[in-house]
Amino acid sequence: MKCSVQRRKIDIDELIEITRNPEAGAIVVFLGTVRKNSEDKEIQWLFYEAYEEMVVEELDRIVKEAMDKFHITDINLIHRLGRLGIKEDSVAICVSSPHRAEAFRACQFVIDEVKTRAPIWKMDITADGEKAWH
Amino acid sequence: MKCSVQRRKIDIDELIEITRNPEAGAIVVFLGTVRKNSEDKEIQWLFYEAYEEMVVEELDRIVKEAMDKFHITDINLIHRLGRLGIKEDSVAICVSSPHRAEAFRACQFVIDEVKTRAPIWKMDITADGEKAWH
Amino acid sequence: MKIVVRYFALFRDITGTDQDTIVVDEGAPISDLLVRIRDKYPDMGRTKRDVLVSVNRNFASHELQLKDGDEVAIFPPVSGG
Amino acid sequence: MKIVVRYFALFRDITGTDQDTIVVDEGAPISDLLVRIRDKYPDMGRTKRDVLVSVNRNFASHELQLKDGDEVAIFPPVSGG
Repeated sequence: MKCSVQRRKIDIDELIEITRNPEAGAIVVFLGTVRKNSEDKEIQWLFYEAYEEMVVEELDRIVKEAMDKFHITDINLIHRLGRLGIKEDSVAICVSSPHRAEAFRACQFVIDEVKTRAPIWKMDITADGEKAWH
Repeated sequence: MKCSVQRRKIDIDELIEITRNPEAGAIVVFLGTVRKNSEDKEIQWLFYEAYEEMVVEELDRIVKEAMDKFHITDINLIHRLGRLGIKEDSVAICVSSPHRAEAFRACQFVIDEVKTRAPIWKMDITADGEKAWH
Repeated sequence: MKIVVRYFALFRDITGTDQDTIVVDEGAPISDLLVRIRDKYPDMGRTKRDVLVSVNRNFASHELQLKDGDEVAIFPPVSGG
Repeated sequence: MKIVVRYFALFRDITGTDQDTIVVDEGAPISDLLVRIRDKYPDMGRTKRDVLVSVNRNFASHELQLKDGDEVAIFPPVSGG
Protein backbone atom coordinates (compact mmCIF):
# COMPACT_ATOMS: atom_id res chain seq x y z
CA MET A 1 0.00 0.00 0.00
CA LYS A 2 1.99 2.96 -1.27
CA CYS A 3 1.07 6.26 -2.91
CA SER A 4 3.53 8.67 -4.42
CA VAL A 5 3.99 11.50 -6.89
CA GLN A 6 6.96 11.78 -9.22
CA ARG A 7 8.27 13.77 -12.17
CA ARG A 8 9.89 10.86 -14.03
CA LYS A 9 7.90 8.43 -16.19
CA ILE A 10 5.91 5.76 -14.39
CA ASP A 11 7.33 2.22 -14.53
CA ILE A 12 4.17 0.11 -14.85
CA ASP A 13 5.97 -3.23 -14.59
CA GLU A 14 7.54 -2.21 -11.30
CA LEU A 15 4.17 -1.04 -9.96
CA ILE A 16 2.56 -4.37 -10.92
CA GLU A 17 5.43 -6.36 -9.38
CA ILE A 18 5.03 -4.72 -5.96
CA THR A 19 1.25 -5.28 -6.11
CA ARG A 20 1.41 -8.96 -7.11
CA ASN A 21 0.34 -11.31 -4.33
CA PRO A 22 0.08 -15.12 -3.98
CA GLU A 23 -3.42 -14.66 -2.50
CA ALA A 24 -4.58 -12.65 -5.53
CA GLY A 25 -6.22 -14.10 -8.62
CA ALA A 26 -6.74 -10.74 -10.28
CA ILE A 27 -4.83 -7.52 -10.85
CA VAL A 28 -6.54 -4.46 -12.33
CA VAL A 29 -4.47 -1.51 -13.50
CA PHE A 30 -5.82 1.92 -14.41
CA LEU A 31 -3.70 4.35 -16.41
CA GLY A 32 -4.73 7.93 -17.09
CA THR A 33 -3.22 8.91 -20.46
CA VAL A 34 -2.87 12.32 -22.11
CA ARG A 35 -5.34 12.77 -24.99
CA LYS A 36 -4.52 14.71 -28.11
CA ASN A 37 -7.82 16.56 -27.97
CA SER A 38 -9.67 18.17 -25.10
CA GLU A 39 -12.89 20.14 -25.60
CA ASP A 40 -12.14 20.56 -29.34
CA LYS A 41 -8.69 21.97 -28.71
CA GLU A 42 -5.54 20.22 -29.88
CA ILE A 43 -3.25 19.64 -26.93
CA GLN A 44 0.51 20.02 -27.28
CA TRP A 45 1.37 19.05 -23.73
CA LEU A 46 -0.01 19.11 -20.19
CA PHE A 47 1.48 20.40 -16.99
CA TYR A 48 0.50 18.84 -13.64
CA GLU A 49 1.00 20.69 -10.39
CA ALA A 50 0.23 19.43 -6.89
CA TYR A 51 0.06 20.66 -3.34
CA GLU A 52 2.87 18.28 -2.66
CA GLU A 53 2.77 18.28 1.15
CA MET A 54 -0.94 17.37 1.11
CA VAL A 55 -1.32 15.19 -1.99
CA VAL A 56 0.32 12.01 -0.70
CA GLU A 57 -1.64 12.23 2.55
CA GLU A 58 -4.91 12.56 0.61
CA LEU A 59 -3.98 9.71 -1.77
CA ASP A 60 -3.17 7.55 1.27
CA ARG A 61 -6.61 8.34 2.73
CA ILE A 62 -8.32 7.35 -0.54
CA VAL A 63 -6.40 4.07 -0.78
CA LYS A 64 -7.11 3.26 2.86
CA GLU A 65 -10.82 3.84 2.27
CA ALA A 66 -10.69 1.43 -0.69
CA MET A 67 -8.87 -1.20 1.39
CA ASP A 68 -11.59 -0.91 4.07
CA LYS A 69 -14.46 -0.92 1.56
CA PHE A 70 -13.41 -3.78 -0.75
CA HIS A 71 -12.00 -7.27 -0.28
CA ILE A 72 -8.61 -6.71 -1.88
CA THR A 73 -5.01 -7.63 -1.11
CA ASP A 74 -3.11 -4.47 -2.13
CA ILE A 75 -3.24 -1.11 -3.92
CA ASN A 76 -0.35 1.00 -5.17
CA LEU A 77 -0.64 4.36 -6.87
CA ILE A 78 1.71 6.80 -8.62
CA HIS A 79 0.71 10.22 -9.96
CA ARG A 80 3.02 12.12 -12.25
CA LEU A 81 3.75 15.83 -11.96
CA GLY A 82 5.33 18.31 -14.35
CA ARG A 83 5.21 18.29 -18.13
CA LEU A 84 3.58 15.37 -19.99
CA GLY A 85 3.25 14.74 -23.73
CA ILE A 86 0.42 13.03 -25.62
CA LYS A 87 -0.08 9.33 -24.73
CA GLU A 88 2.00 9.58 -21.54
CA ASP A 89 0.64 8.18 -18.27
CA SER A 90 -0.47 10.80 -15.76
CA VAL A 91 -1.57 8.33 -13.10
CA ALA A 92 -1.26 4.58 -12.52
CA ILE A 93 -3.34 2.64 -10.01
CA CYS A 94 -2.75 -1.06 -9.45
CA VAL A 95 -5.10 -3.25 -7.37
CA SER A 96 -4.72 -6.95 -6.54
CA SER A 97 -7.57 -9.03 -5.19
CA PRO A 98 -8.60 -12.66 -4.69
CA HIS A 99 -11.52 -12.09 -7.09
CA ARG A 100 -11.78 -9.87 -10.13
CA ALA A 101 -15.09 -8.07 -9.52
CA GLU A 102 -13.71 -6.48 -6.34
CA ALA A 103 -10.48 -5.50 -8.07
CA PHE A 104 -12.41 -3.65 -10.81
CA ARG A 105 -14.67 -1.93 -8.28
CA ALA A 106 -11.82 -0.87 -6.02
CA CYS A 107 -9.71 0.45 -8.92
CA GLN A 108 -12.63 2.49 -10.26
CA PHE A 109 -13.39 3.82 -6.76
CA VAL A 110 -9.78 5.00 -6.35
CA ILE A 111 -9.56 6.83 -9.68
CA ASP A 112 -13.00 8.43 -9.13
CA GLU A 113 -11.86 9.72 -5.73
CA VAL A 114 -8.48 10.87 -7.08
CA LYS A 115 -10.30 12.94 -9.72
CA THR A 116 -12.40 14.73 -7.10
CA ARG A 117 -10.09 14.89 -4.07
CA ALA A 118 -6.38 14.76 -4.88
CA PRO A 119 -4.97 18.32 -4.77
CA ILE A 120 -3.53 18.20 -8.28
CA TRP A 121 -4.20 20.65 -11.12
CA LYS A 122 -3.72 20.35 -14.81
CA MET A 123 -2.78 23.12 -17.22
CA ASP A 124 -3.11 22.37 -20.89
CA ILE A 125 -0.99 23.99 -23.54
CA THR A 126 -2.62 23.86 -26.97
CA ALA A 127 -0.93 23.60 -30.34
CA ASP A 128 -1.39 27.40 -30.61
CA GLY A 129 0.56 27.86 -27.37
CA GLU A 130 -2.55 28.85 -25.39
CA LYS A 131 -2.43 27.92 -21.70
CA ALA A 132 -5.43 27.12 -19.51
CA TRP A 133 -5.78 25.73 -16.00
CA HIS A 134 -8.36 23.03 -15.44
CA MET B 1 -7.12 -5.36 -31.94
CA LYS B 2 -5.17 -8.54 -31.50
CA CYS B 3 -5.72 -11.75 -29.56
CA SER B 4 -3.14 -14.47 -29.12
CA VAL B 5 -2.04 -17.40 -26.97
CA GLN B 6 1.56 -18.08 -26.05
CA ARG B 7 3.72 -20.28 -23.85
CA ARG B 8 6.28 -17.61 -22.91
CA LYS B 9 5.66 -15.03 -20.18
CA ILE B 10 3.41 -12.11 -21.07
CA ASP B 11 5.17 -8.76 -21.58
CA ILE B 12 2.67 -6.31 -20.06
CA ASP B 13 4.58 -3.20 -21.11
CA GLU B 14 4.53 -4.29 -24.74
CA LEU B 15 0.80 -5.03 -24.55
CA ILE B 16 0.14 -1.56 -23.10
CA GLU B 17 2.31 0.13 -25.73
CA ILE B 18 0.38 -1.37 -28.65
CA THR B 19 -2.92 -0.39 -26.97
CA ARG B 20 -1.96 3.24 -26.23
CA ASN B 21 -3.78 5.75 -28.40
CA PRO B 22 -3.70 9.57 -28.70
CA GLU B 23 -7.54 9.57 -28.62
CA ALA B 24 -7.58 7.62 -25.33
CA GLY B 25 -7.65 9.17 -21.88
CA ALA B 26 -7.83 5.86 -20.07
CA ILE B 27 -6.24 2.42 -20.23
CA VAL B 28 -7.53 -0.46 -18.11
CA VAL B 29 -5.51 -3.66 -17.80
CA PHE B 30 -6.76 -6.92 -16.33
CA LEU B 31 -4.31 -9.63 -15.31
CA GLY B 32 -5.37 -13.08 -14.18
CA THR B 33 -2.75 -14.32 -11.73
CA VAL B 34 -2.16 -17.78 -10.28
CA ARG B 35 -3.28 -18.01 -6.65
CA LYS B 36 -1.49 -20.11 -4.06
CA ASN B 37 -4.75 -21.55 -2.81
CA SER B 38 -7.76 -22.87 -4.65
CA GLU B 39 -10.70 -24.47 -2.83
CA ASP B 40 -8.56 -25.07 0.29
CA LYS B 41 -5.84 -26.86 -1.67
CA GLU B 42 -2.32 -25.52 -1.90
CA ILE B 43 -1.39 -25.11 -5.56
CA GLN B 44 2.13 -25.94 -6.76
CA TRP B 45 1.57 -24.98 -10.37
CA LEU B 46 -1.13 -24.79 -13.05
CA PHE B 47 -1.22 -26.20 -16.53
CA TYR B 48 -3.29 -24.45 -19.22
CA GLU B 49 -4.38 -26.27 -22.36
CA ALA B 50 -6.37 -24.82 -25.27
CA TYR B 51 -8.11 -25.94 -28.41
CA GLU B 52 -5.55 -23.88 -30.23
CA GLU B 53 -7.20 -23.76 -33.68
CA MET B 54 -10.44 -22.45 -32.14
CA VAL B 55 -9.28 -20.34 -29.22
CA VAL B 56 -7.94 -17.32 -31.13
CA GLU B 57 -11.08 -17.23 -33.30
CA GLU B 58 -13.28 -17.24 -30.19
CA LEU B 59 -11.14 -14.58 -28.46
CA ASP B 60 -11.40 -12.44 -31.61
CA ARG B 61 -15.19 -12.80 -31.53
CA ILE B 62 -15.30 -11.70 -27.86
CA VAL B 63 -13.10 -8.67 -28.50
CA LYS B 64 -15.11 -7.68 -31.57
CA GLU B 65 -18.31 -7.84 -29.51
CA ALA B 66 -16.71 -5.55 -26.93
CA MET B 67 -15.60 -3.08 -29.63
CA ASP B 68 -19.19 -2.98 -30.96
CA LYS B 69 -20.76 -2.72 -27.51
CA PHE B 70 -18.55 -0.06 -25.87
CA HIS B 71 -17.06 3.26 -26.96
CA ILE B 72 -13.40 2.26 -26.86
CA THR B 73 -10.35 2.79 -29.06
CA ASP B 74 -8.58 -0.59 -28.82
CA ILE B 75 -8.35 -3.96 -27.05
CA ASN B 76 -5.47 -6.42 -27.03
CA LEU B 77 -5.42 -9.76 -25.27
CA ILE B 78 -2.87 -12.49 -24.59
CA HIS B 79 -3.62 -15.82 -22.87
CA ARG B 80 -0.81 -18.03 -21.67
CA LEU B 81 -0.70 -21.79 -22.15
CA GLY B 82 1.42 -24.49 -20.56
CA ARG B 83 2.86 -24.55 -17.07
CA LEU B 84 2.48 -21.51 -14.77
CA GLY B 85 3.78 -20.93 -11.24
CA ILE B 86 2.18 -18.97 -8.39
CA LYS B 87 1.78 -15.21 -9.09
CA GLU B 88 2.35 -15.63 -12.84
CA ASP B 89 -0.07 -13.98 -15.32
CA SER B 90 -2.39 -16.41 -17.10
CA VAL B 91 -4.19 -13.75 -19.12
CA ALA B 92 -3.70 -10.06 -19.88
CA ILE B 93 -6.40 -7.82 -21.36
CA CYS B 94 -5.67 -4.20 -22.21
CA VAL B 95 -8.38 -1.70 -23.20
CA SER B 96 -7.96 1.94 -24.21
CA SER B 97 -10.85 4.37 -24.34
CA PRO B 98 -11.55 8.11 -24.47
CA HIS B 99 -13.30 7.82 -21.07
CA ARG B 100 -12.55 5.57 -18.14
CA ALA B 101 -16.00 4.18 -17.30
CA GLU B 102 -16.24 2.52 -20.73
CA ALA B 103 -12.70 1.12 -20.43
CA PHE B 104 -13.57 -0.55 -17.11
CA ARG B 105 -16.85 -1.93 -18.45
CA ALA B 106 -15.30 -3.27 -21.65
CA CYS B 107 -12.38 -4.90 -19.83
CA GLN B 108 -14.71 -6.61 -17.36
CA PHE B 109 -16.96 -7.76 -20.22
CA VAL B 110 -14.00 -9.34 -22.04
CA ILE B 111 -12.66 -11.26 -19.02
CA ASP B 112 -16.18 -12.43 -18.10
CA GLU B 113 -16.68 -13.78 -21.65
CA VAL B 114 -13.20 -15.35 -21.74
CA LYS B 115 -14.02 -17.24 -18.54
CA THR B 116 -17.18 -18.74 -20.04
CA ARG B 117 -16.35 -19.09 -23.75
CA ALA B 118 -12.64 -19.39 -24.53
CA PRO B 119 -11.80 -23.10 -25.10
CA ILE B 120 -9.06 -23.22 -22.49
CA TRP B 121 -8.81 -25.65 -19.57
CA LYS B 122 -6.83 -25.49 -16.40
CA MET B 123 -5.31 -28.40 -14.51
CA ASP B 124 -4.02 -27.72 -11.06
CA ILE B 125 -1.21 -29.62 -9.45
CA THR B 126 -1.27 -29.39 -5.67
CA ALA B 127 1.67 -29.40 -3.28
CA ASP B 128 0.92 -33.14 -2.78
CA GLY B 129 1.32 -33.75 -6.52
CA GLU B 130 -2.41 -34.32 -7.03
CA LYS B 131 -3.70 -33.31 -10.47
CA ALA B 132 -7.21 -32.14 -11.26
CA TRP B 133 -8.81 -30.62 -14.35
CA HIS B 134 -11.10 -27.64 -13.88
CA MET C 1 -20.36 -40.69 -42.77
CA LYS C 2 -17.11 -40.49 -40.82
CA ILE C 3 -16.64 -37.64 -38.36
CA VAL C 4 -13.21 -36.85 -36.95
CA VAL C 5 -13.70 -35.92 -33.30
CA ARG C 6 -11.14 -34.21 -31.08
CA TYR C 7 -11.14 -34.49 -27.27
CA PHE C 8 -9.73 -31.96 -24.85
CA ALA C 9 -8.66 -31.76 -21.20
CA LEU C 10 -10.61 -34.13 -18.92
CA PHE C 11 -12.34 -35.76 -21.89
CA ARG C 12 -9.02 -36.56 -23.49
CA ASP C 13 -7.99 -38.23 -20.23
CA ILE C 14 -11.30 -40.16 -20.07
CA THR C 15 -11.19 -41.38 -23.68
CA GLY C 16 -7.42 -41.86 -23.60
CA THR C 17 -7.10 -40.24 -27.03
CA ASP C 18 -6.98 -36.73 -28.44
CA GLN C 19 -8.72 -37.65 -31.68
CA ASP C 20 -10.64 -40.48 -33.33
CA THR C 21 -13.18 -41.20 -36.06
CA ILE C 22 -16.85 -41.89 -35.30
CA VAL C 23 -19.34 -43.11 -37.88
CA VAL C 24 -22.84 -41.53 -37.90
CA ASP C 25 -25.67 -41.31 -40.45
CA GLU C 26 -25.54 -38.51 -43.03
CA GLY C 27 -27.15 -35.40 -41.43
CA ALA C 28 -27.33 -36.94 -37.96
CA PRO C 29 -27.60 -34.47 -35.05
CA ILE C 30 -24.74 -34.06 -32.60
CA SER C 31 -26.79 -35.90 -29.96
CA ASP C 32 -26.43 -39.06 -32.11
CA LEU C 33 -22.69 -38.57 -32.23
CA LEU C 34 -22.62 -38.25 -28.43
CA VAL C 35 -24.52 -41.56 -28.09
CA ARG C 36 -21.87 -43.28 -30.24
CA ILE C 37 -19.10 -41.71 -28.20
CA ARG C 38 -20.68 -42.93 -24.93
CA ASP C 39 -21.02 -46.41 -26.44
CA LYS C 40 -17.37 -46.41 -27.39
CA TYR C 41 -16.15 -44.87 -24.12
CA PRO C 42 -18.46 -45.92 -21.25
CA ASP C 43 -16.67 -43.53 -18.86
CA MET C 44 -17.91 -40.65 -21.02
CA GLY C 45 -21.43 -41.77 -20.09
CA ARG C 46 -20.55 -41.61 -16.40
CA THR C 47 -18.95 -38.16 -16.26
CA LYS C 48 -21.06 -35.56 -14.47
CA ARG C 49 -19.44 -32.76 -16.45
CA ASP C 50 -21.47 -30.96 -19.09
CA VAL C 51 -20.39 -31.90 -22.58
CA LEU C 52 -19.68 -28.93 -24.87
CA VAL C 53 -19.35 -29.39 -28.59
CA SER C 54 -17.82 -27.18 -31.25
CA VAL C 55 -18.35 -27.61 -34.97
CA ASN C 56 -15.97 -25.81 -37.28
CA ARG C 57 -14.60 -23.85 -34.29
CA ASN C 58 -17.97 -22.50 -33.14
CA PHE C 59 -19.98 -23.68 -30.16
CA ALA C 60 -22.82 -25.89 -31.40
CA SER C 61 -26.08 -27.07 -29.86
CA HIS C 62 -26.69 -30.81 -29.53
CA GLU C 63 -29.47 -30.52 -32.15
CA LEU C 64 -27.15 -29.26 -34.91
CA GLN C 65 -27.03 -31.65 -37.88
CA LEU C 66 -23.57 -32.78 -38.90
CA LYS C 67 -22.21 -32.53 -42.43
CA ASP C 68 -19.42 -34.47 -44.04
CA GLY C 69 -16.07 -32.84 -43.36
CA ASP C 70 -17.18 -31.01 -40.19
CA GLU C 71 -14.42 -30.29 -37.66
CA VAL C 72 -15.88 -31.50 -34.36
CA ALA C 73 -14.49 -31.19 -30.83
CA ILE C 74 -15.85 -32.43 -27.50
CA PHE C 75 -14.85 -30.78 -24.25
CA PRO C 76 -15.88 -30.00 -20.66
CA PRO C 77 -16.88 -26.48 -19.54
CA VAL C 78 -13.98 -24.12 -20.08
CA SER C 79 -11.83 -22.85 -17.19
CA GLY C 80 -9.43 -20.32 -18.72
CA GLY C 81 -8.78 -16.76 -17.61
CA MET D 1 -3.50 36.29 14.43
CA LYS D 2 -1.38 35.81 11.33
CA ILE D 3 -2.28 32.98 8.95
CA VAL D 4 0.16 31.85 6.29
CA VAL D 5 -1.89 31.07 3.15
CA ARG D 6 -0.67 29.12 0.13
CA TYR D 7 -2.19 29.51 -3.35
CA PHE D 8 -2.18 26.88 -6.09
CA ALA D 9 -2.74 26.64 -9.85
CA LEU D 10 -5.16 29.28 -11.19
CA PHE D 11 -5.34 31.02 -7.81
CA ARG D 12 -1.56 31.40 -7.71
CA ASP D 13 -1.79 33.01 -11.16
CA ILE D 14 -4.63 35.31 -9.99
CA THR D 15 -2.91 36.44 -6.78
CA GLY D 16 0.51 36.46 -8.39
CA THR D 17 2.01 34.73 -5.36
CA ASP D 18 2.29 31.19 -4.03
CA GLN D 19 2.14 32.24 -0.39
CA ASP D 20 1.41 35.22 1.84
CA THR D 21 0.31 36.17 5.35
CA ILE D 22 -3.24 37.31 6.15
CA VAL D 23 -4.32 38.74 9.50
CA VAL D 24 -7.66 37.56 10.98
CA ASP D 25 -9.19 37.58 14.45
CA GLU D 26 -8.36 34.73 16.84
CA GLY D 27 -10.80 31.85 16.10
CA ALA D 28 -12.22 33.51 12.96
CA PRO D 29 -13.90 31.15 10.48
CA ILE D 30 -12.38 30.47 7.07
CA SER D 31 -15.10 32.62 5.48
CA ASP D 32 -13.53 35.66 7.21
CA LEU D 33 -10.14 34.73 5.80
CA LEU D 34 -11.69 34.51 2.31
CA VAL D 35 -13.16 38.02 2.69
CA ARG D 36 -9.70 39.37 3.53
CA ILE D 37 -8.19 37.55 0.56
CA ARG D 38 -10.82 39.01 -1.80
CA ASP D 39 -10.13 42.48 -0.36
CA LYS D 40 -6.42 42.07 -0.99
CA TYR D 41 -6.83 40.47 -4.45
CA PRO D 42 -9.99 41.84 -6.14
CA ASP D 43 -9.60 39.30 -9.00
CA MET D 44 -10.18 36.52 -6.42
CA GLY D 45 -13.61 38.10 -5.87
CA ARG D 46 -14.36 37.93 -9.59
CA THR D 47 -13.37 34.31 -10.29
CA LYS D 48 -16.31 32.01 -10.97
CA ARG D 49 -14.34 28.99 -9.77
CA ASP D 50 -15.30 27.38 -6.50
CA VAL D 51 -12.77 28.11 -3.78
CA LEU D 52 -11.55 25.03 -1.92
CA VAL D 53 -9.66 25.35 1.33
CA SER D 54 -7.46 22.92 3.19
CA VAL D 55 -6.37 23.29 6.79
CA ASN D 56 -3.48 21.17 7.98
CA ARG D 57 -3.68 19.14 4.74
CA ASN D 58 -7.35 18.23 5.09
CA PHE D 59 -10.26 19.70 3.17
CA ALA D 60 -12.07 22.18 5.41
CA SER D 61 -15.51 23.76 5.30
CA HIS D 62 -15.76 27.55 5.16
CA GLU D 63 -17.24 27.50 8.68
CA LEU D 64 -14.17 25.93 10.31
CA GLN D 65 -12.57 28.22 12.90
CA LEU D 66 -8.90 28.93 12.39
CA LYS D 67 -6.25 28.45 15.07
CA ASP D 68 -2.85 29.99 15.35
CA GLY D 69 -0.27 28.00 13.38
CA ASP D 70 -2.78 26.39 10.99
CA GLU D 71 -1.40 25.45 7.57
CA VAL D 72 -3.93 26.90 5.12
CA ALA D 73 -4.15 26.52 1.34
CA ILE D 74 -6.59 28.00 -1.16
CA PHE D 75 -7.20 26.34 -4.51
CA PRO D 76 -9.70 25.75 -7.34
CA PRO D 77 -11.45 22.39 -7.86
CA VAL D 78 -8.86 19.70 -8.50
CA SER D 79 -8.22 18.27 -11.97
CA GLY D 80 -5.73 15.46 -11.51
CA GLY D 81 -5.98 11.90 -12.69
